[in-house]
Amino acid sequence: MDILLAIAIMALGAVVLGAALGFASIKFKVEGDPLVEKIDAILPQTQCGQCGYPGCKPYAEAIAKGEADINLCPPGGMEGVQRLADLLGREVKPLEAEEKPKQVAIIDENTCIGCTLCIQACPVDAIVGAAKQMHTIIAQQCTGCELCLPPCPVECIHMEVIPETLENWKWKYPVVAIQPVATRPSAEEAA
Amino acid sequence: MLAKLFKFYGGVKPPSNKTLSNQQPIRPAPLPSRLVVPLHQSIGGTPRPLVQAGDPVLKGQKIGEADGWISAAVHAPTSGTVVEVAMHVRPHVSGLESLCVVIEPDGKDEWIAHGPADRAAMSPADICQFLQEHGIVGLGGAGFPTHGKLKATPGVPMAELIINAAECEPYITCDDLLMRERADDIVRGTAVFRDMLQPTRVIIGIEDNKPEAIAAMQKAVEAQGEAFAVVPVPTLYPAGGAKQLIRVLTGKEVPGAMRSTADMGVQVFNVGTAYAAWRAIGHGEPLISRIVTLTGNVRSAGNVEALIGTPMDELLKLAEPNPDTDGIIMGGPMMGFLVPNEHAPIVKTSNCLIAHSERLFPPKAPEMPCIRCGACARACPHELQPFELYWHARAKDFGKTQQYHIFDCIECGCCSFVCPSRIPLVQYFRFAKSEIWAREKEKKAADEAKQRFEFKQFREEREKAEKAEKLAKAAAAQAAKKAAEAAAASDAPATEQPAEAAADPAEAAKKAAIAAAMARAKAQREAAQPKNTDELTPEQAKAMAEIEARRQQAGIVPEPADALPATTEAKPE
Amino acid sequence: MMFAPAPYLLKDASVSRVMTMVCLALIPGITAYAWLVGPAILVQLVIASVTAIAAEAAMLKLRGKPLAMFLSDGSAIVTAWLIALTFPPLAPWWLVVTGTLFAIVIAKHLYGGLGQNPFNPAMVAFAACIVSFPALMSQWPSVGLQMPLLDQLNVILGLAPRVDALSGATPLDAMKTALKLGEGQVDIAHLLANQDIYGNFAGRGWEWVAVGYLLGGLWLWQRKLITWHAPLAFIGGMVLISGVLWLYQPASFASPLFHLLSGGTLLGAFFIITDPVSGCTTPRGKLIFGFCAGLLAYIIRVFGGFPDGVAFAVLLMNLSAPLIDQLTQPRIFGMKGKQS
Amino acid sequence: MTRDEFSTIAYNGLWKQNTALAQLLGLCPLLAVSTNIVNGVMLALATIIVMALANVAVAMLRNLIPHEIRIPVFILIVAALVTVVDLLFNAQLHELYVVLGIFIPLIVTNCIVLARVEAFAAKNPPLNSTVDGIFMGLGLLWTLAVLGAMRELLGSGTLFSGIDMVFPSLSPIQVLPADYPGFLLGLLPPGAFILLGCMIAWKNWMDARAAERAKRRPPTPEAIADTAEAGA
Amino acid sequence: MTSTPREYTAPGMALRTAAILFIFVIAFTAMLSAAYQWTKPAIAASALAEKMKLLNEVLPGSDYDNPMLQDTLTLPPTAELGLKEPSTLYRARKNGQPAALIFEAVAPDGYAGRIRLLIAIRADGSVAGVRVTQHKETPGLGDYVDPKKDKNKTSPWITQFNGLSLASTPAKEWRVRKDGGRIDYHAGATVTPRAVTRAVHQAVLWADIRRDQLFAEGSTQ
Amino acid sequence: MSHYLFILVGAVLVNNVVLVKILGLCPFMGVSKKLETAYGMGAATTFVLTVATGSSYIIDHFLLIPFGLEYLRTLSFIVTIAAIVQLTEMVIAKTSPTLQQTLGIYLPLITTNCAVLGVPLINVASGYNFVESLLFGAGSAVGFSGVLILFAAIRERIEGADVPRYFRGSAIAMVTAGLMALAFMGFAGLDKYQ
Ligand SMILES: Cc1cc2nc3c(=O)[nH]c(=O)nc-3n(C[C@H](O)[C@H](O)[C@H](O)COP(=O)(O)O)c2cc1C
Ligand SMILES: Cc1cc2nc3c(=O)[nH]c(=O)nc-3n(C[C@H](O)[C@H](O)[C@H](O)COP(=O)(O)O)c2cc1C
Ligand SMILES: Cc1cc2nc3c(=O)[nH]c(=O)nc-3n(C[C@H](O)[C@H](O)[C@H](O)COP(=O)(O)O)c2cc1C
Ligand SMILES: Cc1cc2nc3c(=O)[nH]c(=O)nc-3n(C[C@H](O)[C@H](O)[C@H](O)CO)c2cc1C
Ligand code: SF4
Ligand code: SF4
Ligand code: SF4
Ligand code: SF4
Ligand code: FES
Repeated sequence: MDILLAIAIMALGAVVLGAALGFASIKFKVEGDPLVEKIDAILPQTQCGQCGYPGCKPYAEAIAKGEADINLCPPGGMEGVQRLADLLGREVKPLEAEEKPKQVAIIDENTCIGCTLCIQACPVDAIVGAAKQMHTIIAQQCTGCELCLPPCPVECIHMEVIPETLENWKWKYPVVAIQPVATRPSAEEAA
Repeated sequence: MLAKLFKFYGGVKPPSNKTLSNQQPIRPAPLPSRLVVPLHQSIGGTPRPLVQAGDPVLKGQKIGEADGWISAAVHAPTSGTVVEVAMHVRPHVSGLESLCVVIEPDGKDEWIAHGPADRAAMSPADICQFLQEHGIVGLGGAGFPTHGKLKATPGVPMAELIINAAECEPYITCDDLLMRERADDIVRGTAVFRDMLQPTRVIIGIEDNKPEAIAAMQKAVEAQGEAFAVVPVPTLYPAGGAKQLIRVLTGKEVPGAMRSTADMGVQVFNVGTAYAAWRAIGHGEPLISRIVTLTGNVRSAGNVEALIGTPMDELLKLAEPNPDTDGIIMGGPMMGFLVPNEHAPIVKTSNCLIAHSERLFPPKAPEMPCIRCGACARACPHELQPFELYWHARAKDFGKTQQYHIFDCIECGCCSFVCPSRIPLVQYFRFAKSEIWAREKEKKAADEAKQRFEFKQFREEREKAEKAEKLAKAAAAQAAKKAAEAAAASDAPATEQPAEAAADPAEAAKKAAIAAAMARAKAQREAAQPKNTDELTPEQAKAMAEIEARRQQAGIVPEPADALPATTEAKPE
Repeated sequence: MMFAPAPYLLKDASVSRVMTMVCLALIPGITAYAWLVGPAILVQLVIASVTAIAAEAAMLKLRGKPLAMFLSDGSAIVTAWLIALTFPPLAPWWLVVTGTLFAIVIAKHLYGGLGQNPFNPAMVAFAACIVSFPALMSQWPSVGLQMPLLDQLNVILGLAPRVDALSGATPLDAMKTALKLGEGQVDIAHLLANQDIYGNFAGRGWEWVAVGYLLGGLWLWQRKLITWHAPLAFIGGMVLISGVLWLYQPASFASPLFHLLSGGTLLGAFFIITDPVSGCTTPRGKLIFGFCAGLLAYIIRVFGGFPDGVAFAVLLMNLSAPLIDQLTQPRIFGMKGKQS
Repeated sequence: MTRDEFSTIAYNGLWKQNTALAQLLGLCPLLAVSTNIVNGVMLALATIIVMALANVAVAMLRNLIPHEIRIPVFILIVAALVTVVDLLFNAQLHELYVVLGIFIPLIVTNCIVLARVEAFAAKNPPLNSTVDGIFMGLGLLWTLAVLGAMRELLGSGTLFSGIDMVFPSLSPIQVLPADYPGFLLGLLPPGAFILLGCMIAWKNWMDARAAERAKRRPPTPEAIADTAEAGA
Repeated sequence: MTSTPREYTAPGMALRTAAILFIFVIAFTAMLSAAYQWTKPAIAASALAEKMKLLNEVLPGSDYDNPMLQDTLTLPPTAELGLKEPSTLYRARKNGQPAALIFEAVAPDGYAGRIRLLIAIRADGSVAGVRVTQHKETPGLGDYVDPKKDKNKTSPWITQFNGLSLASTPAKEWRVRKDGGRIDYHAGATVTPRAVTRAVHQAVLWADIRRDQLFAEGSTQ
Repeated sequence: MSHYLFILVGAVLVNNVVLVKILGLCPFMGVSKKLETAYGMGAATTFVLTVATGSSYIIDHFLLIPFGLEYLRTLSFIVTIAAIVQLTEMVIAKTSPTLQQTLGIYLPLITTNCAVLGVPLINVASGYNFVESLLFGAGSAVGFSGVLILFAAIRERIEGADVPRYFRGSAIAMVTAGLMALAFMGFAGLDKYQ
């Protein structure tokens, strides 16, 4: 008898709550995910695919879905991992790959045969030129993703570290500190 | 005299050490063996070189053309020959190089033709242009082109014109000496600024540790019958900071975010700037020399009038540095920097060279952690919380530093001066600021990259669609044609592939068909081959044209690059 | 290449000098203390200092930090002295050692050492010990106890038994207990009349120790090592709440003067509330910090479970300090009168 | 389930993804009942039972549960299991039941249970899920036991106090001398937090050391294959 | 993830989820209820055992032979005993004769709040036993009044009350030694024993004047 | 009246859910890295906890007790709370994007906050009436949010500290929580006036 009573009361509750939830899930359905936008905004938009996704946006979507880790984007660096961790409240993890200095691609003018293959490869249209014409890379637009390197049949593209000039010179982190300073863990430290 | 002075928060009183160098009159510096004149000497665009290696130049001849409105011309400091226009080290903390005109003086110091401006015939805009052409920039430190400051903000009446003669940094006495010796020209220059800005009041603020300069200025003002107020202000570093001086003299506080003090109806010029402006207006002399204090670990400290471009080590020799000198500080001990390369030339903003030695400036004890004692906050004239800024800058949490107003910091160094833990606070702030700027740049680049990426994706989609359409069309056309051919040569056995039917009797028809197919194929290939030469910006087009030209020269491309699209011809600006 | 950033001129100040001055400022109070209870307190100061230096050295070594530089900064000594001064003077040596270790190792070095600890190390030590060893931590020698150094030493080292006379209560605790026992029949005036315990105005002799701290504190203020905000607000908070309750029921609540001069009020006001590292740093923040600490200290000492509330009040405010600091950022230059 | 799968799950549960030290979940019971080993271990056992059963149940039923009411149903399952365990404790180990108090019913909200159910059982077959539940629980168990031992030792100098509630014939061990004054802080909440903090630091240290060693050793072929797989 | 990609209307979905939740709830409630029914006797038994154990701590089992748990009275909130809520009083009898009263009392003025006591008073007015059932006294300091925490296991502090009666102990001796009574205390922690002593004394006084009446009243079930 | 005040203040300070009762630690540790998120979590928890105490009281008094089904407490409380939380979340997500940002994303986390079940169970154990239950619930919620926010502010500061390597992150956070708990022990004994 007791059992039946218990079941009856609980079942009553279940029906009410279940109905309410089911109803609400349709009535209050929301589309889209603002989180993806936020994650995408942090990614460097290099579109290099080193994260294993076909671009920054897909990677952002994967992170938002919880499928991808936050430490897969080498161009974003530790900095990016840190900001993703802050946004998502996850633990900071060391980057999967090593951080590289910023680079740009340079096409050797004298070797280029104008095959246009690099144009197709460059995700951000940083290469100009047309068929049979020498191609050139607009340094300001090149994100240094290296995607144009493999397709070039004559290997006329190489990467160069952007040199320090007065325009991009930055004040360095104070060096007089004797005491090793704690900052957010850098890749090699956290490893 | 003004009745009331105001106070600014904070500030420090480092030992001033000015008597070291203000005992002797200004000496002219001898002509150096070589002058290295950097083109970039003021805030804003880098002037474009007007001379080439081998060109002879005269003293005062323009060698760099102002690039844009915020920029000022650069002139040859003496007559001679241009040895090269090349990268040379600049007086900059980075020790990096920038484009300089190197001149070998011929010793004649021969002036180019010059003369006073005809002010009566000139509109304010003309005067501005005149000053720009004569390379007048602020000599108080930042080097902002002076003509850019000679306009009141629309809608804000210009209340005060302030001549900054505070010279609050220890050691420096160049403004002091300038006022003692050339007060008349300063007052005349001030009058020029007054005429341009039409302020209600003109105030010349001088720190009260320079009684001779105050007297000289007062005399000059009276002599010229001007109504300028010469106001002694209490000696307290950094009273010479524009915002602090404005606060002391007028009680106004210029918010850090405000771009120009003119928005508050005040404009500030350094005395040296006023002097240089008068030399230009009254005599037609461009800014090619300045007063430089040589002091520190030297035997005969004093001020010299030196040509822009004089190598620092050569200049400092005039003051006979002691043998234990181990570096040169350009600027004052509070805000200046140890120049990484002592051969670097002096520039328009080099007001002081201090011979550095460990005796004079003992090496800093190692940095200790901040104990949050708050001394820095009590010293900060901008009422910031330097230890909070430091805490977050150290942890590279730049968002937080901005929350604590890092961009209101004027890098005066008061906080570092008082810190018992000897933390190089300013250094941390500069680091944070430049990281933030770099980051903003990167962000912008990322946004642009994203846009271009999305556009490319869109374009590829479109091209794919177009190609598919074309193929479909072509296939249909071919089918139709085949049908027609089959009908035309109904006697001949129908062949699937024209190429295989080599022995076909209808040779002519076939040849035509093959040609047509090849043309189609070519068209297809071309359609499929992406071009990236639409929608180029003028610079890109220019760069491409240049490269193409080089390639042609090198004989890589047989025919002229007529394939370049029309946009190439777009005028560069 | 040599590169040192500006400014090249530095004021002649250092952390070790700051800490030395704090120690100097404690001397008047310590002198009065030693006069009151005998040399035991000096022994405790030595025990705490040695422990603190040893612990500091060990932690620096473990963490790979320069030893000489940090050992000479003197902050460990300040912590050690404050621990010794807040613990009962005849507490066994291991109690002081445990407290000091806890302060230096856990409260200070786990956070990175000097300048980075969010909680006041000395007060962490006090709180940890009083909740762990409440009996020992509330045994104060009966006043007027005259005991030669050797005997005191023996007690501290555990070589002599802890006789009842050693385990009195502080005036504060005695009063709390007495009031509870009397359940409204005893009144304050009557209690205070007992000069054996309460001396001239706030616990026989203890008031003079408090006056010593006051002098040292004023000197610190005069030398600009501390600002007036926190101490004044702390005293203000304490006086306000004790004054209101005293006026409301003079029979069961002691006067503000009593509260000012008993327990750790003045030591707290000038040396503990003012700890720059764990306290608030903005002027308004310091006022809030001090005032709330004053209120809390009173509430805990009068209504709560511990003989004095200063330590817990300080810790409670320590944990609020980062938030208070964020919420009380001063207007910066050029923002006066504007909503920023 | 392969052996590899098994050892991964075990390693994850016991160490790498240890609920208390790595995931920081299920902290309340961990800190509240770890005043001695016995309490801690008994609560951990209860949690293991619940977790294992819940994981089985969810893994078996996962395809029947619509997304919208996923959470309520999971919670329902867990809550029912917890109540059963609660009843069992009440019936069989009444004294312990009184000591553990509300922390038995609170296994329901113990984030580990739900987190595991969400993260693992809802995506994996029943056998793996059960093993996962058990090892997650074992991870909790040893953490609780160590923490309990430390607190007991520090606070009162004993071990296994309260063992008589489970095995009436046994009695606690006095480890430290009887006149050990007892650093009570160990038994109080602050001590629990601080000691757990030290345990986490200890895990970080162990992990760092292991990583260091792995770096120094030339990578084994399997390791290379592993990373390649991870990269793929 | 639902396996069905079908689109639902709101009421349709409501029905569906309600039904599924309904089924789950029925299943698990049934399981739970079964478990409850199954453990119910055992739980009741252990609750009983616990109670008896506590009662036997204050009054040895050999001192009575009646089913004490059935021979109870419900006391109204009683100020003299410090009780603010109704409580149960047990009556022990041996061979039909009144043996002892067992009831709760509260010492309101412990160091950290109320201390709950269970007190047994024999028919002759002497204390048979006292136990602290609930307190918040400082661990390691004031908690020795609870024999489980008392370091002295052979004769815990609380057993001092055994055998005391109004007759044997004059009123001024119902105090801790420090206040001139005969009850021991630990130096440095007098507040707690003082509170307990006072509460026990009150309880003895309270029981003394109504002992017969309490034994006589009709037993409540 | 003062009795109610004591319950409220007592729940906030003396019997603080997190630091004294040791409940709700997972979100306390997990959502305290940033002050901003701590505010959000605090608000969300305050809401849910208050609703949870109210609804639990009603279920207990009108369904479970009359029918002698006390053993279903855990089950019925938590399922109801979970459902209410989910409902609220859906409604917020749809109706107010701003509220969703500040509150919504935290709601799902709350079902695994043991305070949400613990507080109603404590209410039952303490025999509180409806108003008392609500006050205790609200007080606990305020106590939770308060220490969460303070903790977040401290953690933001510690982020910049030179914490020894192995203690960085959650270990030092745990130690900090311990010292906070130590500070809160100062309130011990204040509730004896209740
Ligand atoms: C820059 C460039 C210049 C070329 N110039 C000629 C040319 O002058 N004559 C020619 O027959 N093929 C020329 N080619 C075509 C290639 O040598 C090659 O014949 C062609 O890529 C083969 O065609 P397919 O890729 O469509 O199979 C040129 C290709 C490139 C990339
Ligand atoms: C900390 C600090 C101190 C300064 N001291 C002086 C000074 O002593 N004399 C001066 O003319 N300018 C000084 N300046 C530069 C002024 O702020 C301001 O830029 C200058 O007076 C503007 O005049 P100008 O454009 O003619 O250089 C200082 C700036 C700062 C930030
Ligand atoms: C933190 C703390 C907790 C205390 N707890 C108790 C307690 O639980 N029971 C008690 O009797 N005294 C306790 N005391 C001691 C009392 O405050 C008081 O000093 C003592 O009871 C007076 O005893 P005496 O007269 O033997 O010195 C405690 C003291 C402190 C500092
Ligand atoms: C004015 C002043 C007060 C101080 N007060 C304390 C204190 O109360 N407790 C303490 O441990 N250290 C104190 N110190 C020393 C130092 O700040 C402390 O050890 C740091 O917290 C260690 O990081 C004080 C230092 C100064 C300058
Ligand atoms: S690795 Fe980074 S930059 Fe490259 S595509 Fe992925 S997210 Fe974009
Ligand atoms: S030019 Fe090459 S390296 Fe640069 S963005 Fe394009 S593909 Fe990447
Ligand atoms: S350098 Fe910046 S922070 Fe330091 S005192 Fe000057 S303005 Fe303030
Ligand atoms: S002066 Fe130095 S030590 Fe003092 S608060 Fe500022 S930065 Fe910290
Ligand atoms: S166990 Fe309590 S919140 Fe997770």
